[in-house]
Amino acid sequence: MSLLPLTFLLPLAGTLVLALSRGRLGPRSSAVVGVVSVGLAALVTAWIGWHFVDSGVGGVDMTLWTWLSVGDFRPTIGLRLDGLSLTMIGIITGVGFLIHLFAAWYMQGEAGVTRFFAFMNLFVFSMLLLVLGDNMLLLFLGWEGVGLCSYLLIGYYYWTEANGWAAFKAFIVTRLGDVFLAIGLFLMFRELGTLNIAEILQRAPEVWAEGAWQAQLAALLILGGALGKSAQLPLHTWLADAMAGPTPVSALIHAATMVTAGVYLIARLHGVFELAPGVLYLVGLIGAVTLLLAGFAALAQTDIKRVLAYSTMSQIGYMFLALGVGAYDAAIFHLMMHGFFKALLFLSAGAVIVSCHHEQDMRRLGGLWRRLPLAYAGFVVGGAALAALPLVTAGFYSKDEILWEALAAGHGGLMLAGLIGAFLTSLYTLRLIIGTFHGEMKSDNARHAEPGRGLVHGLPLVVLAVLSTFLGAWIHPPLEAVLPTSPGAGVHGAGHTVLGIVAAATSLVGLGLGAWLFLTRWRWLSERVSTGWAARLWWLWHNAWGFDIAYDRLLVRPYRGLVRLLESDLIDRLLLLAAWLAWGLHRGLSLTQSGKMRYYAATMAAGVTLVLLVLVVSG
Amino acid sequence: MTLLWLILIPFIGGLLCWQGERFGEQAPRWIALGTMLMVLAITLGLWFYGDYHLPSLDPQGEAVRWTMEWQVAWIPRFGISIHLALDGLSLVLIALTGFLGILAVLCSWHEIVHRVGFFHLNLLWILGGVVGVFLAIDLFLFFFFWEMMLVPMYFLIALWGHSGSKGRTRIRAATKFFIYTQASGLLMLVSILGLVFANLAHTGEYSFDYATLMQTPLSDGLAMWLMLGFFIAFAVKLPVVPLHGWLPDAHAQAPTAGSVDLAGILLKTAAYGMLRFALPLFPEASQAFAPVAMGLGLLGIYYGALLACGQQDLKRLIAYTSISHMGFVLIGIYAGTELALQGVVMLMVAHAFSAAGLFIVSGQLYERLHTRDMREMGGLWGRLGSLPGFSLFFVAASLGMPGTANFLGEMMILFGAFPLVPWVVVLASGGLLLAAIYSLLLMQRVHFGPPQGKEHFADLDRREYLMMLTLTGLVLLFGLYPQPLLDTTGAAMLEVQQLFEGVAPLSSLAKGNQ
Amino acid sequence: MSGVPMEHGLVLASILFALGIAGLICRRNMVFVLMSLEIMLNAAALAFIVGGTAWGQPEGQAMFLLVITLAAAEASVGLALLIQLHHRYKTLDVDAANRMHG
Amino acid sequence: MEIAFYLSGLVAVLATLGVITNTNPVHALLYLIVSLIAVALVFCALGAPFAGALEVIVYAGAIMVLFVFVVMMLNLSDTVEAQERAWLKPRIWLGPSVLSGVLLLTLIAILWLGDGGRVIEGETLTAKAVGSILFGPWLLVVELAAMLLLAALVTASHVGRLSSPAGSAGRREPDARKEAS
Repeated sequence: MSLLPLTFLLPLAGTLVLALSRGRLGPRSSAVVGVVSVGLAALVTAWIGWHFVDSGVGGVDMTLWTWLSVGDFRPTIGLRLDGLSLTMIGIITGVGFLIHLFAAWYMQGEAGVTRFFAFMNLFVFSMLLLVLGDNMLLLFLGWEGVGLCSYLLIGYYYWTEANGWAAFKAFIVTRLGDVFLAIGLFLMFRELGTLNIAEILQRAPEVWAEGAWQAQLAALLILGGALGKSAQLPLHTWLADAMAGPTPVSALIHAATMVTAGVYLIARLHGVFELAPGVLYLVGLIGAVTLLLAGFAALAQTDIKRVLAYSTMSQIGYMFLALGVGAYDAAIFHLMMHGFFKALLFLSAGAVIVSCHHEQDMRRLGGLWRRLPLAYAGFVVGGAALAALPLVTAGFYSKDEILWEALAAGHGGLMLAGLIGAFLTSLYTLRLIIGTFHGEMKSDNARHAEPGRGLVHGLPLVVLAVLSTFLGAWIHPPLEAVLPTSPGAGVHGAGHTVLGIVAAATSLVGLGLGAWLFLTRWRWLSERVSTGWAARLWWLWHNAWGFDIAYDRLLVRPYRGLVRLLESDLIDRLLLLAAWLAWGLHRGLSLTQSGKMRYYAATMAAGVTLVLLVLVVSG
Repeated sequence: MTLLWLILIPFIGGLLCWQGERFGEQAPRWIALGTMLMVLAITLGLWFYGDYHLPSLDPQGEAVRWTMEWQVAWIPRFGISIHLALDGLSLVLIALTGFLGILAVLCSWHEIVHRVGFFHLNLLWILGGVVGVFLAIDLFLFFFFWEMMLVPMYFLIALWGHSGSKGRTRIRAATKFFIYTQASGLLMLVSILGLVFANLAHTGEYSFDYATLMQTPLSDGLAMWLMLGFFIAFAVKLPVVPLHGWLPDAHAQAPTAGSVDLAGILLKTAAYGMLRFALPLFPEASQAFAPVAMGLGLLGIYYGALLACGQQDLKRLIAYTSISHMGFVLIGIYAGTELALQGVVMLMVAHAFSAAGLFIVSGQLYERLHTRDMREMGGLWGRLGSLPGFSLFFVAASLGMPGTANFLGEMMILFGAFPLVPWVVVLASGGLLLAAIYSLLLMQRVHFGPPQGKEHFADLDRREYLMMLTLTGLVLLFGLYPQPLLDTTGAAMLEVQQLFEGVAPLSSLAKGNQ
Repeated sequence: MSGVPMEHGLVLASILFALGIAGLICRRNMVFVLMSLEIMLNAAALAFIVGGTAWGQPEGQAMFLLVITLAAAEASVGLALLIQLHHRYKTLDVDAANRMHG
Repeated sequence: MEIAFYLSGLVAVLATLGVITNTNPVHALLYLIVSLIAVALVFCALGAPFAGALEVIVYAGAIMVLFVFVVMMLNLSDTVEAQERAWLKPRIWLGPSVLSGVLLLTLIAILWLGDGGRVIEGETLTAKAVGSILFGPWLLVVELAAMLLLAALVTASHVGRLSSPAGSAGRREPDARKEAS
């Protein structure tokens, strides 16, 4: 266990080596440093996981040093390893390593490979701290750290201004959530007197009654943080723009790990949410609404990465839904499966994008399945998992569990939303695959696609593809000791079977309908959506229900107006009035110093007269 | 005696620099560097050997407040003496002065080419004055040093500054700076005299001594007026929003070394003054004034942040961020809990590093691009070697990225103030978001976007790289292991807190020690 | 009749003084300005004499001596200035030498 | 004697009026001499013949001759007279007249309000009496007067030099002013 700090120190070391190299490392050696550091971290994690599961203890605490100590305020730099954090670090280092490996292929020939891997390693470091931290402040450190890395990596292609703004937007929107989280921390520290997570979970029920307003407020504020990070309504707008970054970044940060941090946070602080049932239900509701809205939005995208981005939002919506019904382990399980298959999808998309000379618009791809068989296979396997193809894919098991838990917890409405979402998922998945790989090749970039070669390119795709099938679903995260048992656990009635069949049917119907529509009616569809009310609906979906436009009108523009209004420092201007007054007096008085002797004499005479007059009148 | 030397060394060094110019251009630089190294070394020695933990008790049962003290009569008929004293707070700030002094000398190594000797004379005299401010506990002496800093700063801006855009000449900026601070200093003088006369009326003796004046009984109204005199003087220097007008101009027009000193140290003298004088001398009045002060702090946070977003001049942007950060400091000071006060110290140190870092970055950008206008920048990420990395780091520090000392400072202030004034803290937290906006706007405008040229600029040379690396290291060090710093200032802050809460300080300290 | 009331003498002095001051103010020609000054000094001297004789004291005349000295000095310096003015600016306008911009 | 006072007083006032209203410098000077002599008569009438004599000798004699010399030296022509006439418009002299009128009224009012009643008998204060106090208690005044005269002598001789080194610079001044205006 004492090797635990190595998991995050190795990526940190990688970052430092890359950052301090000052350009002396070539692209190849940079990639080697970046990949190897995360690879070693993955090995260490595997070793730790083996021992942890083997030892059977519930959790290990490890305090490195006291961060600071003032009065009662003593957060530590301390780690906690338990089933939940082990699952998370497994995903982070494991999937992270595969993505790093793939990135070594993807980033060939790009400018600034050193920078890329430095940020990626820094991200892995921060993410590991986020999940390993035993107190909220350390968690917050990782939380902000991943946000910063996300910012930097989205803006990796800095020379396009829009990418910079996309990164900016991502950081600011998540930061808004973080502010709520920070206020939540203040509240919890005031009420509970500690920031240690274990102590919070222990003291919260002692201090707060169920439904106490402090508990509700704390949960709500934490939820605010989680919404921002996990791109849920209403703080979801940044994720689609975040696709401006290199594709491995989207795979690692905006699909597999960082965006699921919100899910992790809520699962971690489940004790607080248990005390605030209203907020917990709100979590589920937000998840359900997000998964539906994002599902519709995904239907109308043309950029393959944007489709995947909305699908990520939608899938995280499932996780929130699971959290909301109290099925924390189902949420984490889906988080893991989603990590596998979404990473696979993104990496396959990356393979397509690089092969097609950075073309990522579906309208200019098509017919690639022959040229890019590996990417096609990745898409098919990942897509099947995403659409929850029954029995053979990992996604089926995790999604099925979520739906069953929702039903078991008595939230039929949420379950229904999940079912509709599953249908939508099947539709947009097929649209994505068919639009990209079938039909005719619609541009030169597609016609001259060059398939990727080599182990570095192939291995991550293959491994992730394997993990996305039912083989992945065999991995059983050791969450029992950490998370409360979910409502549907242990109940295997007929209802479960029926629901499973219904879910499978939904998915199959969706796939069938999709196959029919997109294989045979593609042209009809695209004509249909370019006129009339369908066009308007399409526009709405394409712009993800207009949230961006609304925020721009309601928040960004007034802010800019305010800034422009104050630009010249109005308050300072006000104080300058004193200076102007002095200046005016100066002008006035200097007029009297005219150098004209007669005026001086006249003024003197007048003054004397005045004095004498006063004497006369008063005397 | 050591304390006296701490003050004298910069002054003497300054004179040597001035005369040393005869021996070539490099001589003043090396002399100045040596001088500041000496100050820093002495301070670190004091830190290492001194005991700053808790005021120890002497046999009479009276608390010894200071770790070191030195006193000699100056003008005995008015009870004025040269009374210097050192405790944890002043020690930390003097160490900071020494360190930033070294940075200031280093970062003007190539920037200043004419009248090098006189430049370093001014620079060192500012630093000497600042050290004096941090050490003096005779109010007259404090005022003396307080005014003393201004004159060399005026020359620094007026003679070596950059003339900005339309109507923003360096002379104007220098004059504005001087008038603002001078006028507010006079208010403080009036307050000091008022306090002295109140004490005279009570005891029949003139005294400018800190400990004596603290015992002066004051009526509520008088205490409020005197406190306001002190507060306004410090508020101008901090700066608090309606009185901040000098800062953007002075920062933007000053040479890099001047900006580093201004942001790094001179602003801290104000916070120090509040902690050392305004609060302990008038605890009740300060307590009553706290809501207003916190309101001003909030105003500062938002106003500074909003204005920072609207600037085109890189250094003006950074200057406005300072205003925003100092809003947090003000809230922390007037929240008055131990955690918040320690957070204030932390944020002061952190802001000194991060603002200095940002100003040095902008100075280095200016050396390469010869402009500070962000409209002429953009896309610099790939053209400047490792400079963008460092600017990224300091931008992150300035937006309060966890792991940097700034984060701890802000968080400690907010955590400390939340139990007392939750709404203020909630509103102040909004400042965290705005901090992100202006910080990233800086990144966006300077380093992102399409490059405006192909050629690569010179990478950082060894001197610059070392400076930046040291600053980075310190920000991270205090962000991850701030305990030595907090232990040093702990006793001083505890005392302020107890005074502020209206508890008789000596008895409670005695109790705390048993 | 037995003598002049002192006030009458002083009124005469006042009238002369007022005339002098009026001339001083309204004339621009430096010759006239100087003459007006002489008138004013003379008026003041007259007041001294009136006072002295009214009280039967010779001090008035002693002061008159001082005043007349002053007048002589003033006239000599003033005329020298006048010559310089005329020499440099070819005019006797006292405002010609004004370099203030008020 | 009273008649002498009032008559010569009237003459003095009228002559002075002539001085300040005249446009010809030479005529004005002559008026001024008349005024001074009238004042000298007043002195005599009041019983200060020594002062009257001094007035005639020093003032009307020496100082006025100085003026006459200067005016003649400058050779002020008719253009000066025309210019004077142009400068003497009602707009210009009205204000000063009102001002000095008010001043005069005020002075008279003060005189009226004071405790009057003292009458000048016309008893002669001889030069001997004046001389004895001048070289008695008022010796300092004499010394001061002497020094003043010396200083005036030096100043006048210095200022009056025409070949001043700044002469050339001075000549450019009017042009510069013109350009500036």
